[in-house]
Amino acid sequence: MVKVEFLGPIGKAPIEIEALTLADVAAKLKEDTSLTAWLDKCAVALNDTMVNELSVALKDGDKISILPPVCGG
Amino acid sequence: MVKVEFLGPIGKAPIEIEALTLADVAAKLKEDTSLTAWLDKCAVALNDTMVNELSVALKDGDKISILPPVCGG
Amino acid sequence: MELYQGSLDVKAIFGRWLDEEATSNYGAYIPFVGTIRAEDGIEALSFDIYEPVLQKWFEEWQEKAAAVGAVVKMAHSIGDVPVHTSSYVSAVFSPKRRVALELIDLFVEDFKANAPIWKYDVKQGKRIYAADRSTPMSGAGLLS
Amino acid sequence: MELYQGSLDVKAIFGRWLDEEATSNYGAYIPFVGTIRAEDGIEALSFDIYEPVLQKWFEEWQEKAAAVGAVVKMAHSIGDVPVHTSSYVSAVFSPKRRVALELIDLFVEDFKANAPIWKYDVKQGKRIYAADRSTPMSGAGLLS
Repeated sequence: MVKVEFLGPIGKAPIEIEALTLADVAAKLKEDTSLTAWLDKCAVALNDTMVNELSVALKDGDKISILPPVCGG
Repeated sequence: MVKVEFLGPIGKAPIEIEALTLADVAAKLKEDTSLTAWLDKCAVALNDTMVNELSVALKDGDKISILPPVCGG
Repeated sequence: MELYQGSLDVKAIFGRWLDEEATSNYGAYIPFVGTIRAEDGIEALSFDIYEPVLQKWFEEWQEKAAAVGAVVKMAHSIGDVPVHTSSYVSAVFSPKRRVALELIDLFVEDFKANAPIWKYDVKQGKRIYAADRSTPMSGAGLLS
Repeated sequence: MELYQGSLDVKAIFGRWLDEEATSNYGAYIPFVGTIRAEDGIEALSFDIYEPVLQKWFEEWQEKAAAVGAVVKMAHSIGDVPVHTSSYVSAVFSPKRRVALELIDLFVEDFKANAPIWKYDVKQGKRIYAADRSTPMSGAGLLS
Protein backbone atom coordinates (compact mmCIF):
# COMPACT_ATOMS: atom_id res chain seq x y z
CA MET A 1 0.00 0.00 0.00
CA VAL A 2 1.12 3.54 -0.75
CA LYS A 3 -0.41 6.72 0.61
CA VAL A 4 -1.54 9.49 -1.74
CA GLU A 5 -2.09 12.96 -0.30
CA PHE A 6 -3.66 15.91 -2.09
CA LEU A 7 -2.13 19.26 -1.20
CA GLY A 8 -3.41 22.81 -1.00
CA PRO A 9 -6.71 23.62 -2.69
CA ILE A 10 -7.54 20.11 -3.97
CA GLY A 11 -9.34 19.54 -0.69
CA LYS A 12 -9.44 15.77 -0.81
CA ALA A 13 -8.55 13.48 2.09
CA PRO A 14 -5.50 11.19 1.71
CA ILE A 15 -6.09 7.70 0.28
CA GLU A 16 -4.22 4.42 0.45
CA ILE A 17 -3.91 2.32 -2.72
CA GLU A 18 -2.04 -0.66 -4.12
CA ALA A 19 0.53 0.45 -6.72
CA LEU A 20 3.88 -0.85 -8.00
CA THR A 21 4.77 2.25 -10.01
CA LEU A 22 3.58 5.81 -10.45
CA ALA A 23 1.88 4.62 -13.64
CA ASP A 24 -0.40 2.50 -11.42
CA VAL A 25 -1.11 5.54 -9.26
CA ALA A 26 -1.98 7.56 -12.38
CA ALA A 27 -4.39 4.88 -13.54
CA LYS A 28 -6.16 4.79 -10.13
CA LEU A 29 -6.43 8.57 -9.82
CA LYS A 30 -7.85 8.93 -13.34
CA GLU A 31 -10.85 6.85 -12.21
CA ASP A 32 -11.73 9.60 -9.69
CA THR A 33 -13.75 12.25 -11.53
CA SER A 34 -13.18 14.78 -8.72
CA LEU A 35 -9.53 14.87 -9.83
CA THR A 36 -10.15 15.29 -13.57
CA ALA A 37 -9.67 19.06 -13.49
CA TRP A 38 -6.49 18.76 -11.39
CA LEU A 39 -4.25 15.98 -12.71
CA ASP A 40 -2.89 17.70 -15.81
CA LYS A 41 -1.82 20.71 -13.72
CA CYS A 42 -0.35 18.84 -10.76
CA ALA A 43 3.25 17.94 -10.05
CA VAL A 44 4.17 14.90 -7.95
CA ALA A 45 6.51 14.23 -5.04
CA LEU A 46 7.54 10.78 -3.82
CA ASN A 47 8.53 10.80 -0.15
CA ASP A 48 8.89 14.59 -0.41
CA THR A 49 11.20 14.57 -3.44
CA MET A 50 9.83 15.87 -6.73
CA VAL A 51 9.61 13.16 -9.43
CA ASN A 52 9.30 13.27 -13.24
CA GLU A 53 9.10 9.61 -14.29
CA LEU A 54 6.01 7.38 -14.30
CA SER A 55 8.21 4.27 -14.19
CA VAL A 56 9.45 5.00 -10.66
CA ALA A 57 9.05 1.82 -8.57
CA LEU A 58 7.09 2.13 -5.33
CA LYS A 59 7.41 0.22 -2.09
CA ASP A 60 5.06 -0.39 0.78
CA GLY A 61 4.56 2.77 2.88
CA ASP A 62 5.66 5.26 0.23
CA LYS A 63 4.07 8.71 0.37
CA ILE A 64 2.97 10.32 -2.87
CA SER A 65 2.03 14.00 -2.80
CA ILE A 66 -0.06 15.69 -5.48
CA LEU A 67 0.92 19.37 -5.80
CA PRO A 68 -1.49 21.72 -7.63
CA PRO A 69 -0.38 25.04 -9.25
CA VAL A 70 1.51 27.26 -6.82
CA CYS A 71 1.70 30.97 -6.07
CA GLY A 72 3.93 31.86 -3.14
CA GLY A 73 5.14 35.31 -2.29
CA MET B 1 34.76 85.43 -15.81
CA VAL B 2 33.68 81.88 -15.17
CA LYS B 3 34.60 79.77 -12.16
CA VAL B 4 36.14 76.31 -12.62
CA GLU B 5 36.09 73.91 -9.69
CA PHE B 6 37.91 70.58 -9.45
CA LEU B 7 36.01 67.90 -7.58
CA GLY B 8 36.96 64.91 -5.45
CA PRO B 9 40.54 63.66 -5.66
CA ILE B 10 41.89 66.27 -8.11
CA GLY B 11 42.76 68.39 -5.09
CA LYS B 12 43.12 71.71 -6.89
CA ALA B 13 41.62 75.00 -5.69
CA PRO B 14 38.93 76.65 -7.87
CA ILE B 15 40.10 79.13 -10.49
CA GLU B 16 38.44 82.03 -12.33
CA ILE B 17 39.12 82.44 -16.04
CA GLU B 18 37.86 84.32 -19.09
CA ALA B 19 36.04 81.97 -21.48
CA LEU B 20 33.24 82.32 -24.06
CA THR B 21 32.75 78.60 -24.61
CA LEU B 22 33.81 75.30 -23.06
CA ALA B 23 36.38 75.06 -25.85
CA ASP B 24 38.08 78.11 -24.33
CA VAL B 25 38.00 76.41 -20.92
CA ALA B 26 39.56 73.28 -22.41
CA ALA B 27 42.36 75.33 -23.98
CA LYS B 28 43.13 77.05 -20.66
CA LEU B 29 43.08 73.85 -18.60
CA LYS B 30 45.37 72.05 -21.04
CA GLU B 31 48.06 74.61 -20.22
CA ASP B 32 48.06 73.37 -16.61
CA THR B 33 50.34 70.33 -16.42
CA SER B 34 48.89 69.30 -13.05
CA LEU B 35 45.68 68.45 -14.93
CA THR B 36 47.24 66.44 -17.76
CA ALA B 37 46.56 63.09 -16.12
CA TRP B 38 42.96 64.07 -15.31
CA LEU B 39 41.33 65.79 -18.29
CA ASP B 40 40.75 62.76 -20.52
CA LYS B 41 38.97 60.94 -17.65
CA CYS B 42 36.89 63.85 -16.38
CA ALA B 43 33.28 64.71 -17.13
CA VAL B 44 32.01 68.30 -16.99
CA ALA B 45 29.02 70.04 -15.41
CA LEU B 46 27.92 73.58 -16.21
CA ASN B 47 25.98 75.15 -13.36
CA ASP B 48 25.49 71.63 -11.95
CA THR B 49 24.07 70.13 -15.15
CA MET B 50 26.22 67.58 -17.01
CA VAL B 51 27.29 68.80 -20.46
CA ASN B 52 28.61 67.02 -23.55
CA GLU B 53 29.30 69.82 -26.07
CA LEU B 54 32.40 72.02 -26.25
CA SER B 55 30.45 74.68 -28.16
CA VAL B 56 28.25 75.53 -25.16
CA ALA B 57 28.26 79.34 -24.72
CA LEU B 58 29.25 80.64 -21.30
CA LYS B 59 28.18 83.78 -19.49
CA ASP B 60 29.71 85.76 -16.68
CA GLY B 61 29.46 83.95 -13.34
CA ASP B 62 28.94 80.46 -14.76
CA LYS B 63 30.23 77.58 -12.66
CA ILE B 64 32.08 74.75 -14.41
CA SER B 65 32.75 71.56 -12.43
CA ILE B 66 35.37 69.01 -13.40
CA LEU B 67 34.30 65.52 -12.27
CA PRO B 68 36.96 62.77 -12.12
CA PRO B 69 36.14 59.00 -12.28
CA VAL B 70 33.53 57.98 -9.72
CA CYS B 71 32.91 55.01 -7.46
CA GLY B 72 29.95 55.40 -5.15
CA GLY B 73 28.33 52.60 -3.19
CA MET C 1 14.13 29.08 6.23
CA GLU C 2 11.54 30.64 8.48
CA LEU C 3 7.77 30.06 8.43
CA TYR C 4 5.40 32.14 10.54
CA GLN C 5 1.68 32.13 11.23
CA GLY C 6 0.25 35.36 9.78
CA SER C 7 2.04 38.55 8.71
CA LEU C 8 5.82 38.78 8.86
CA ASP C 9 7.62 41.18 11.19
CA VAL C 10 9.65 42.52 8.26
CA LYS C 11 11.83 44.93 10.24
CA ALA C 12 12.83 42.25 12.74
CA ILE C 13 13.66 39.75 9.99
CA PHE C 14 15.64 42.31 7.97
CA GLY C 15 17.62 43.39 11.02
CA ARG C 16 18.32 39.89 12.28
CA TRP C 17 19.63 38.76 8.87
CA LEU C 18 21.80 41.90 8.72
CA ASP C 19 23.21 41.05 12.15
CA GLU C 20 23.73 37.38 11.26
CA GLU C 21 26.05 38.37 8.40
CA ALA C 22 27.50 41.49 10.03
CA THR C 23 31.09 40.20 9.95
CA SER C 24 30.81 37.74 7.04
CA ASN C 25 32.41 40.32 4.75
CA TYR C 26 29.61 40.44 2.19
CA GLY C 27 29.53 43.71 0.27
CA ALA C 28 25.96 43.38 -1.01
CA TYR C 29 22.72 42.50 0.83
CA ILE C 30 19.55 42.52 -1.25
CA PRO C 31 16.26 41.63 0.43
CA PHE C 32 13.01 41.27 -1.47
CA VAL C 33 9.88 42.12 0.55
CA GLY C 34 6.51 40.97 -0.77
CA THR C 35 3.48 42.84 0.58
CA ILE C 36 -0.22 42.07 0.08
CA ARG C 37 -1.78 44.62 -2.27
CA ALA C 38 -5.35 45.84 -1.72
CA GLU C 39 -7.12 44.81 -4.93
CA ASP C 40 -10.30 43.07 -6.05
CA GLY C 41 -11.90 43.73 -2.68
CA ILE C 42 -9.78 41.23 -0.78
CA GLU C 43 -9.30 41.50 2.98
CA ALA C 44 -6.24 39.29 3.05
CA LEU C 45 -4.40 36.58 1.20
CA SER C 46 -4.02 33.20 2.83
CA PHE C 47 -1.31 30.59 2.27
CA ASP C 48 -0.90 26.84 2.58
CA ILE C 49 2.67 25.51 2.56
CA TYR C 50 3.97 21.98 2.11
CA GLU C 51 7.03 22.35 4.27
CA PRO C 52 9.01 19.16 3.46
CA VAL C 53 9.23 19.98 -0.27
CA LEU C 54 9.80 23.69 0.43
CA GLN C 55 12.69 22.77 2.72
CA LYS C 56 14.31 20.70 -0.03
CA TRP C 57 13.77 23.47 -2.60
CA PHE C 58 15.44 25.92 -0.23
CA GLU C 59 18.37 23.59 0.51
CA GLU C 60 19.04 23.29 -3.22
CA TRP C 61 19.09 27.09 -3.43
CA GLN C 62 21.51 27.31 -0.53
CA GLU C 63 23.85 25.03 -2.51
CA LYS C 64 23.44 27.06 -5.72
CA ALA C 65 24.18 30.25 -3.79
CA ALA C 66 27.21 28.75 -2.02
CA ALA C 67 28.63 27.75 -5.43
CA VAL C 68 28.90 31.46 -6.31
CA GLY C 69 30.05 32.54 -2.84
CA ALA C 70 26.63 33.82 -1.79
CA VAL C 71 24.03 33.13 0.90
CA VAL C 72 20.23 33.03 0.52
CA LYS C 73 17.61 33.44 3.24
CA MET C 74 13.84 33.32 3.21
CA ALA C 75 10.78 33.78 5.39
CA HIS C 76 7.13 33.17 4.48
CA SER C 77 3.73 33.35 6.10
CA ILE C 78 1.28 30.52 6.69
CA GLY C 79 -2.45 31.32 6.93
CA ASP C 80 -4.05 34.75 6.61
CA VAL C 81 -2.02 37.88 5.82
CA PRO C 82 -4.06 41.13 5.75
CA VAL C 83 -3.60 43.70 2.96
CA HIS C 84 -0.68 46.10 3.40
CA THR C 85 1.23 43.57 5.50
CA SER C 86 3.96 41.25 4.25
CA SER C 87 3.92 37.51 3.54
CA TYR C 88 7.34 36.98 2.00
CA VAL C 89 10.89 38.14 2.57
CA SER C 90 13.87 36.61 0.83
CA ALA C 91 17.43 37.85 0.57
CA VAL C 92 20.80 37.34 -1.00
CA PHE C 93 24.18 38.25 0.49
CA SER C 94 27.31 38.15 -1.67
CA PRO C 95 30.78 39.68 -1.75
CA LYS C 96 30.03 41.69 -4.92
CA ARG C 97 26.95 43.37 -6.29
CA ARG C 98 26.63 41.64 -9.71
CA VAL C 99 26.22 38.18 -8.19
CA ALA C 100 23.69 39.51 -5.68
CA LEU C 101 21.63 41.40 -8.27
CA GLU C 102 21.47 38.41 -10.59
CA LEU C 103 20.82 35.87 -7.84
CA ILE C 104 17.94 37.72 -6.18
CA ASP C 105 16.12 37.81 -9.52
CA LEU C 106 16.60 34.08 -10.19
CA PHE C 107 15.81 33.16 -6.56
CA VAL C 108 12.56 35.14 -6.41
CA GLU C 109 11.38 33.96 -9.85
CA ASP C 110 12.10 30.30 -9.08
CA PHE C 111 10.35 30.76 -5.75
CA LYS C 112 7.23 32.01 -7.55
CA ALA C 113 7.36 29.09 -9.99
CA ASN C 114 8.37 26.16 -7.79
CA ALA C 115 7.91 26.78 -4.08
CA PRO C 116 5.06 24.51 -2.87
CA ILE C 117 2.83 27.29 -1.58
CA TRP C 118 -0.85 27.82 -2.38
CA LYS C 119 -2.48 31.22 -2.31
CA TYR C 120 -6.10 32.08 -1.54
CA ASP C 121 -7.99 35.35 -1.69
CA VAL C 122 -9.87 36.09 1.51
CA LYS C 123 -13.17 37.85 0.82
CA GLN C 124 -15.89 38.24 3.43
CA GLY C 125 -14.04 35.68 5.52
CA LYS C 126 -14.08 33.08 2.71
CA ARG C 127 -10.92 31.49 1.31
CA ILE C 128 -10.90 31.31 -2.52
CA TYR C 129 -8.01 29.55 -4.32
CA ALA C 130 -6.17 32.02 -6.59
CA ALA C 131 -6.30 29.59 -9.54
CA ASP C 132 -5.80 32.23 -12.23
CA ARG C 133 -2.60 33.53 -10.63
CA SER C 134 -1.13 30.10 -9.88
CA THR C 135 1.49 28.28 -11.96
CA PRO C 136 1.83 24.52 -12.48
CA MET C 137 5.13 23.39 -10.97
CA SER C 138 7.89 22.04 -13.16
CA GLY C 139 6.94 18.44 -14.06
CA ALA C 140 3.19 19.05 -13.74
CA GLY C 141 0.88 16.69 -15.62
CA LEU C 142 2.90 13.55 -14.87
CA LEU C 143 -0.18 11.59 -13.77
CA SER C 144 -2.58 12.86 -16.45
CA MET D 1 17.78 61.39 -1.12
CA GLU D 2 19.58 61.19 2.20
CA LEU D 3 23.26 61.92 2.89
CA TYR D 4 24.84 61.19 6.26
CA GLN D 5 28.24 61.76 7.82
CA GLY D 6 29.79 58.33 8.42
CA SER D 7 28.14 54.89 8.48
CA LEU D 8 24.45 54.50 7.71
CA ASP D 9 21.95 53.30 10.29
CA VAL D 10 20.70 50.64 7.88
CA LYS D 11 17.92 49.24 10.07
CA ALA D 12 16.47 52.69 10.71
CA ILE D 13 16.56 53.62 7.01
CA PHE D 14 15.03 50.29 5.93
CA GLY D 15 12.26 50.59 8.50
CA ARG D 16 11.48 54.22 7.78
CA TRP D 17 11.21 53.61 4.04
CA LEU D 18 8.95 50.61 4.74
CA ASP D 19 6.73 52.82 6.92
CA GLU D 20 6.70 55.64 4.35
CA GLU D 21 5.18 53.33 1.74
CA ALA D 22 3.13 51.20 4.16
CA THR D 23 -0.19 52.08 2.55
CA SER D 24 1.02 52.99 -0.97
CA ASN D 25 -0.08 49.54 -2.18
CA TYR D 26 3.28 48.46 -3.56
CA GLY D 27 3.66 44.68 -3.71
CA ALA D 28 7.45 44.63 -3.99
CA TYR D 29 10.13 46.46 -1.95
CA ILE D 30 13.74 45.72 -2.87
CA PRO D 31 16.50 47.47 -0.95
CA PHE D 32 20.17 47.16 -1.87
CA VAL D 33 22.56 47.49 1.06
CA GLY D 34 26.24 48.15 0.32
CA THR D 35 28.67 47.30 3.11
CA ILE D 36 32.41 48.00 3.32
CA ARG D 37 34.40 44.79 2.90
CA ALA D 38 37.58 44.18 4.86
CA GLU D 39 40.22 43.78 2.12
CA ASP D 40 43.68 45.04 1.22
CA GLY D 41 44.27 46.08 4.83
CA ILE D 42 41.86 49.01 4.74
CA GLU D 43 40.38 50.43 7.95
CA ALA D 44 37.56 52.23 6.19
CA LEU D 45 36.47 53.69 2.91
CA SER D 46 35.88 57.41 2.68
CA PHE D 47 33.60 59.31 0.30
CA ASP D 48 33.34 62.77 -1.24
CA ILE D 49 30.01 63.69 -2.82
CA TYR D 50 29.10 66.53 -5.12
CA GLU D 51 25.56 66.97 -3.94
CA PRO D 52 24.07 69.32 -6.60
CA VAL D 53 24.79 66.89 -9.46
CA LEU D 54 23.85 63.86 -7.34
CA GLN D 55 20.52 65.52 -6.57
CA LYS D 56 19.82 66.01 -10.30
CA TRP D 57 20.86 62.44 -11.09
CA PHE D 58 18.47 61.21 -8.39
CA GLU D 59 15.60 63.41 -9.59
CA GLU D 60 15.97 61.96 -13.09
CA TRP D 61 15.76 58.50 -11.58
CA GLN D 62 12.62 59.43 -9.65
CA GLU D 63 11.06 60.41 -12.98
CA LYS D 64 12.19 57.20 -14.71
CA ALA D 65 10.75 55.17 -11.80
CA ALA D 66 7.46 57.10 -11.78
CA ALA D 67 7.07 56.37 -15.51
CA VAL D 68 6.79 52.65 -14.66
CA GLY D 69 4.69 53.17 -11.51
CA ALA D 70 7.62 52.75 -9.15
CA VAL D 71 9.45 54.74 -6.47
CA VAL D 72 13.21 54.90 -5.83
CA LYS D 73 14.99 55.94 -2.64
CA MET D 74 18.62 56.27 -1.71
CA ALA D 75 20.94 57.05 1.18
CA HIS D 76 24.73 57.44 1.09
CA SER D 77 27.56 58.22 3.47
CA ILE D 78 29.94 61.17 3.34
CA GLY D 79 33.40 60.82 4.89
CA ASP D 80 34.81 57.73 6.60
CA VAL D 81 32.87 54.45 6.80
CA PRO D 82 34.65 51.66 8.74
CA VAL D 83 34.79 48.09 7.40
CA HIS D 84 31.70 45.93 8.11
CA THR D 85 29.46 49.02 8.24
CA SER D 86 27.33 50.35 5.39
CA SER D 87 27.81 53.36 3.12
CA TYR D 88 24.96 52.92 0.65
CA VAL D 89 21.31 51.90 0.72
CA SER D 90 19.02 52.28 -2.26
CA ALA D 91 15.58 50.82 -2.86
CA VAL D 92 12.80 50.35 -5.33
CA PHE D 93 9.09 50.00 -4.54
CA SER D 94 6.68 48.91 -7.27
CA PRO D 95 3.27 47.29 -7.55
CA LYS D 96 4.69 44.11 -9.15
CA ARG D 97 7.92 42.20 -8.75
CA ARG D 98 9.24 42.23 -12.36
CA VAL D 99 9.45 46.01 -12.51
CA ALA D 100 11.13 46.13 -9.11
CA LEU D 101 13.67 43.41 -9.91
CA GLU D 102 14.66 45.03 -13.19
CA LEU D 103 14.71 48.58 -11.83
CA ILE D 104 16.90 47.86 -8.79
CA ASP D 105 19.54 46.40 -11.12
CA LEU D 106 19.50 49.39 -13.50
CA PHE D 107 19.35 51.88 -10.63
CA VAL D 108 22.32 50.40 -8.74
CA GLU D 109 24.44 49.99 -11.89
CA ASP D 110 23.77 53.55 -13.07
CA PHE D 111 24.54 54.76 -9.57
CA LYS D 112 27.94 53.05 -9.69
CA ALA D 113 28.65 54.52 -13.13
CA ASN D 114 27.27 58.05 -12.85
CA ALA D 115 26.66 59.21 -9.29
CA PRO D 116 29.23 61.97 -8.53
CA ILE D 117 30.86 60.21 -5.58
CA TRP D 118 34.58 59.64 -5.05
CA LYS D 119 35.91 56.76 -3.02
CA TYR D 120 39.13 56.60 -1.01
CA ASP D 121 40.76 53.73 0.83
CA VAL D 122 41.67 54.63 4.41
CA LYS D 123 44.93 53.00 5.49
CA GLN D 124 46.81 54.01 8.61
CA GLY D 125 44.66 57.08 8.74
CA LYS D 126 45.57 58.16 5.19
CA ARG D 127 43.02 58.71 2.43
CA ILE D 128 44.06 57.16 -0.92
CA TYR D 129 41.86 57.73 -4.01
CA ALA D 130 40.54 54.37 -5.33
CA ALA D 131 41.61 55.22 -8.89
CA ASP D 132 41.70 51.62 -10.13
CA ARG D 133 38.11 50.97 -9.05
CA SER D 134 36.70 54.26 -10.33
CA THR D 135 34.86 54.77 -13.62
CA PRO D 136 34.91 57.87 -15.86
CA MET D 137 31.39 59.32 -15.96
CA SER D 138 29.42 59.33 -19.17
CA GLY D 139 30.78 62.20 -21.31
CA ALA D 140 34.26 62.05 -19.77
CA GLY D 141 37.13 63.49 -21.83
CA LEU D 142 35.17 66.49 -23.13
CA LEU D 143 37.95 68.93 -22.27
CA SER D 144 40.90 66.76 -23.35
